[in-house]
Amino acid sequence: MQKILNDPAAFVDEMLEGIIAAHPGQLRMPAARAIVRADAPVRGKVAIATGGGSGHLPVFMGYVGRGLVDGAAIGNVFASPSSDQMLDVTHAIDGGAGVLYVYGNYGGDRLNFDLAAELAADDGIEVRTILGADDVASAPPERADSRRGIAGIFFLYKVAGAAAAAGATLDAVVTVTQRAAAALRTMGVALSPCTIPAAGVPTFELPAGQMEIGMGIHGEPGVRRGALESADQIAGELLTAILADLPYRRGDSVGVLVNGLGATPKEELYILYRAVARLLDGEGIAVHRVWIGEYATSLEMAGASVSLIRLDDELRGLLDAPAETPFFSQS
Amino acid sequence: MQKILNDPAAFVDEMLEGIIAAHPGQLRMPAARAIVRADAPVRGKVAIATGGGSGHLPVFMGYVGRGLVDGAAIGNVFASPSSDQMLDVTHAIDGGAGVLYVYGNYGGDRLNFDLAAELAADDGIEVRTILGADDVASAPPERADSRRGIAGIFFLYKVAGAAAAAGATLDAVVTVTQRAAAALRTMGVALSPCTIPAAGVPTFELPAGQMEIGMGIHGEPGVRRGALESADQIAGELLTAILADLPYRRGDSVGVLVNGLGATPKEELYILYRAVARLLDGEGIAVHRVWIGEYATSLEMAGASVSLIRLDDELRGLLDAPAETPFFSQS
Amino acid sequence: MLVEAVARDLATHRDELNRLDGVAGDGDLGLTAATAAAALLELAPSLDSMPEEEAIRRCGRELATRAPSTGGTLLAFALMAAGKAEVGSEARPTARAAAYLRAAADTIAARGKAAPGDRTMLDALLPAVEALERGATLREAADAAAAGAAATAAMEPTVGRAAWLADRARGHEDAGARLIAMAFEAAARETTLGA
Amino acid sequence: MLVEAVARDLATHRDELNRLDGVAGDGDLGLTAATAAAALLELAPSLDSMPEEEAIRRCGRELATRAPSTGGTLLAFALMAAGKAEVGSEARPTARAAAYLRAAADTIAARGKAAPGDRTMLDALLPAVEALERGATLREAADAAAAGAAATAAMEPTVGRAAWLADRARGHEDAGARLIAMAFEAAARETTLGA
Ligand SMILES: Nc1ncnc2c1ncn2[C@@H]1O[C@H](COP(=O)(O)OP(=O)(O)O)[C@@H](O)[C@H]1O
Ligand SMILES: Nc1ncnc2c1ncn2[C@@H]1O[C@H](COP(=O)(O)OP(=O)(O)O)[C@@H](O)[C@H]1O
Ligand SMILES: [Mg+2]
Ligand SMILES: [Mg+2]
Ligand SMILES: [Mg+2]
Ligand SMILES: [Mg+2]
Repeated sequence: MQKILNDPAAFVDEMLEGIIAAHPGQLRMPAARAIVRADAPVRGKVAIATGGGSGHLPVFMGYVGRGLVDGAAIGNVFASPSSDQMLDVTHAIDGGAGVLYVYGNYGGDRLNFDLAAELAADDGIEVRTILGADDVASAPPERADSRRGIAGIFFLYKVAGAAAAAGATLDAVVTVTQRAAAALRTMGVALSPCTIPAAGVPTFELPAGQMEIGMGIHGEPGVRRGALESADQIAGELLTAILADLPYRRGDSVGVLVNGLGATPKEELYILYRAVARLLDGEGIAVHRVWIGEYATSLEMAGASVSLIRLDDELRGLLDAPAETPFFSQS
Repeated sequence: MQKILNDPAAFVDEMLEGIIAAHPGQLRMPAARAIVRADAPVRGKVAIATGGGSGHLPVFMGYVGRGLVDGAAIGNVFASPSSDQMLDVTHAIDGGAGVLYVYGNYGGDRLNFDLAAELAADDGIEVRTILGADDVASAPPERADSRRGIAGIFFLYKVAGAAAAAGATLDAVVTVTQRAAAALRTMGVALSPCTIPAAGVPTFELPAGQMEIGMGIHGEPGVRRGALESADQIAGELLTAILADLPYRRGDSVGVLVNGLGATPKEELYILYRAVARLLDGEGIAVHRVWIGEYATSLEMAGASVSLIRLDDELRGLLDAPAETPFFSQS
Repeated sequence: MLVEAVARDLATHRDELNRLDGVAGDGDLGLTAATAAAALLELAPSLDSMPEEEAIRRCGRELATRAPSTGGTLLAFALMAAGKAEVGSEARPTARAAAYLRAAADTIAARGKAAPGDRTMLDALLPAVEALERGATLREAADAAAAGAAATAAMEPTVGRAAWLADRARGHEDAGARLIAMAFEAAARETTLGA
Repeated sequence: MLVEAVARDLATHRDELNRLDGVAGDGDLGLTAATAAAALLELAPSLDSMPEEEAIRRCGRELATRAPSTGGTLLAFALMAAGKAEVGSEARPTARAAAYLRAAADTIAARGKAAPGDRTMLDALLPAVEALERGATLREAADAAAAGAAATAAMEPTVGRAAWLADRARGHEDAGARLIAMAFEAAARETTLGA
């Protein structure tokens, strides 16, 4: 296990200590494993909470900041945080205008966020929930609500965060973020496994020369395993599945996210984007803006995902709005 | 070779096509493998040029933008660009106030940039040069001018770019950037090799369970190879060498860069930073600001480096100035 | 003490549970089990002084805080419900266990929206509960749980992470079911030894 | 034709040169050699019609543009200088070669700030030049280059990337020196065969 760490059991807490030490002006930890904006709660603003297992930076606490989310509950590597932590975050960020939970569609997170929402309601805080469920590889359209949430959640944070920052009501934030979620699709490819520090061995095997199309960001099974293909072929396979699913059509305007899973160099992400751009151009789909880099990782897994979100004027404005966190900045 | 690419021989050109396709409003390519700000030349502003081999994104063209550098000449993976390319960049960015070359201290780059500077002078453009030579592991202090340039060059770009953006003269930009270079030290550790796409096999072997302290960002030999140690021990070894070299002293104010080499997750970088912060605190050295992430990579190499720059009021102001490129944004 | 025996045993199966969970899930159930075990071992001394029901609920709350993965949270809900089950105070130990575990199984089914045959913990837990309800010994219940876990190797997963690529799971037991079988086995062994 | 023969041969040693360069440098000299070879092969047909000196300079300019690594750039400078060397037009081929290559070696030494014994290309090139200056055949010069390259395995590197961790290099020939030896070997073989 070629990792820079001390005690694997302290991985999450030491990482959080490092983050708080590095960015004291921007982030604080009001309770164990609960990370919020230093200036939270922002009075009168709808607050956005997220959270989930560790190992995906900048997901989750990397999106805590201006124009994005207000707080995140942080679990062990690939494991849900507890409902207590989520409740701690909820109380720390509640500015009196309601709280929106935006997180990925995984069993443990749902059980715990749902319980936290009930407990928060008991405390008089109105909580609404929107799930990231963008991975087209994880279930067919007829079971779309069981899909995994992967890198596309970045767009949900961006839309919800910009709407909330602009002063929208909880209902309005929910409505526009739901529209974003409905217009969003992602699919990825893995080229190597990753190792949970406390486990010490890779979660699964993926022999050299092979790839797995559609693998989840915790190593969950994809749709097919086969010989590693060219960037152009990979882009073709991912986009074919994504485009057909919504479907995206000639004349659509989209935002594109090419996300690296951890070990894949940015050089390769741009080679992949080159192929994506050509294919979209061929389909008559206009690219409004692109984000390329590591937006949702899986420790040191090699691989990438492509996300598309279909845009209207309101969504374009929200995606273009400024945002600033210690991990992401856009002006 | 678990890489997302097409023809390895087209790696660099396809990556550049992807970058230009992704960021047409911010970057353009006026000649082959010459990347400049879309709005270059900026009339009356001192222009900053850089360049070197590919495989280090965001080094080099990731720093082309507002408040940083104006253009970059891009070579094959780990190989210098040609003097022609450097001259093309120089002509494309020259705004009439002179050009500063800032690049890493490597033989091929020096030979070619020096020739380009001579040719530019023939064309009436005043060119000055500052080398990044921050790697304390690469030579003892008495041969400091033969040291390799590694991740610390980010600070040189930031300082030179901010000074130039603020309207400083070529002499003034050179003076302050030289002061930054003199106050800057870096040292790194590698936990895995990387593979040049066209070579197809790793440049060197580094067995699991081993690390190499002081390795260069192209796999050049470090100062010692041994059993992989804890994050705290690694931080101790890197900082001991860095602090003693300048030396940094109690009461100093520093900027800190914890840089990932490619495959090392951000989680680990923050665990490393936690140790760095404690050690600096123990030494009575104040951290003004930190940058943590991938600032100078070595393809998919695992590992990290730590850079310190000693600051005065002017340098603090320049490091804090806003900057924006498709790869780096700070407001 | 039963909690300690089960916790100590589960911790030894960390890597096996990780491996099974890695076949179709995210390879961390062993870590969750080890974390839960450590939490319960810390808690155990304080349980002695509590009434049985309260001790069970307390274990559930501990899992909810310390091991909040899917499996851990479902077990937490299950124990919290078990500790509220209607149990005749006169009842024999296995009858009490049957009542607690019926409540636990119903809660997992409800919260997890899972049915028998869905390739989950339930497929090991339900056979054991039914055996206890029929008056079986803990030893026999443990065997029923093991058989139930073994049967999951042939089941199509339809819930949880494993549902996403059904094929890869086939031939391997569900990790959560295995964990339940291990817990029963450890409990049966402890009860026999202690008897 | 000599350029083509040498270029074709060098391309076959890509992996060996990468490996040698990887011992203490960045493992890309084979790639540089292969790129340079491809560039020279493209260029070769146009060289036939040029005077010898001009063809040599043209090869140098091609390397400067297409293979601008440390090794490639030094060779580019070397060839550009060689093509300007004072060579009696009456001189025999090996005497002309001696004059060209002396200019080349001097340029590498000057531009690279390298001296004999520094573990560089120079340590293969100089022995060959000296042999030619003593009237040796190209075959003998190639043997001198090979011996010079072999000797680099015992040298302390002091310039270039290899200087950074001297120990790792010991026992391995310098990659650039090996490349020079290979080029002489290919040239000698071609000249013999062609003779
Ligand atoms: N909806 C569900 N209902 C019942 N049991 C479930 C459900 N989802 C998962 N499980 C059980 O939980 C086990 C996985 O637990 P765990 O590794 O903690 O989950 P995760 O890592 O997905 O949070 C599975 O093997 C299965 O037995
Ligand atoms: N300063 C120098 N003077 C002469 N030869 C040098 C010098 N530096 C490097 N070399 C030669 O160049 C070879 C490496 O070439 P190359 O791989 O192209 O360099 P790099 O990858 O560092 O740009 C070395 O093996 C050595 O023979
Ligand atoms: Mg998990
Ligand atoms: Mg090189
Ligand atoms: Mg799991
Ligand atoms: Mg080299």
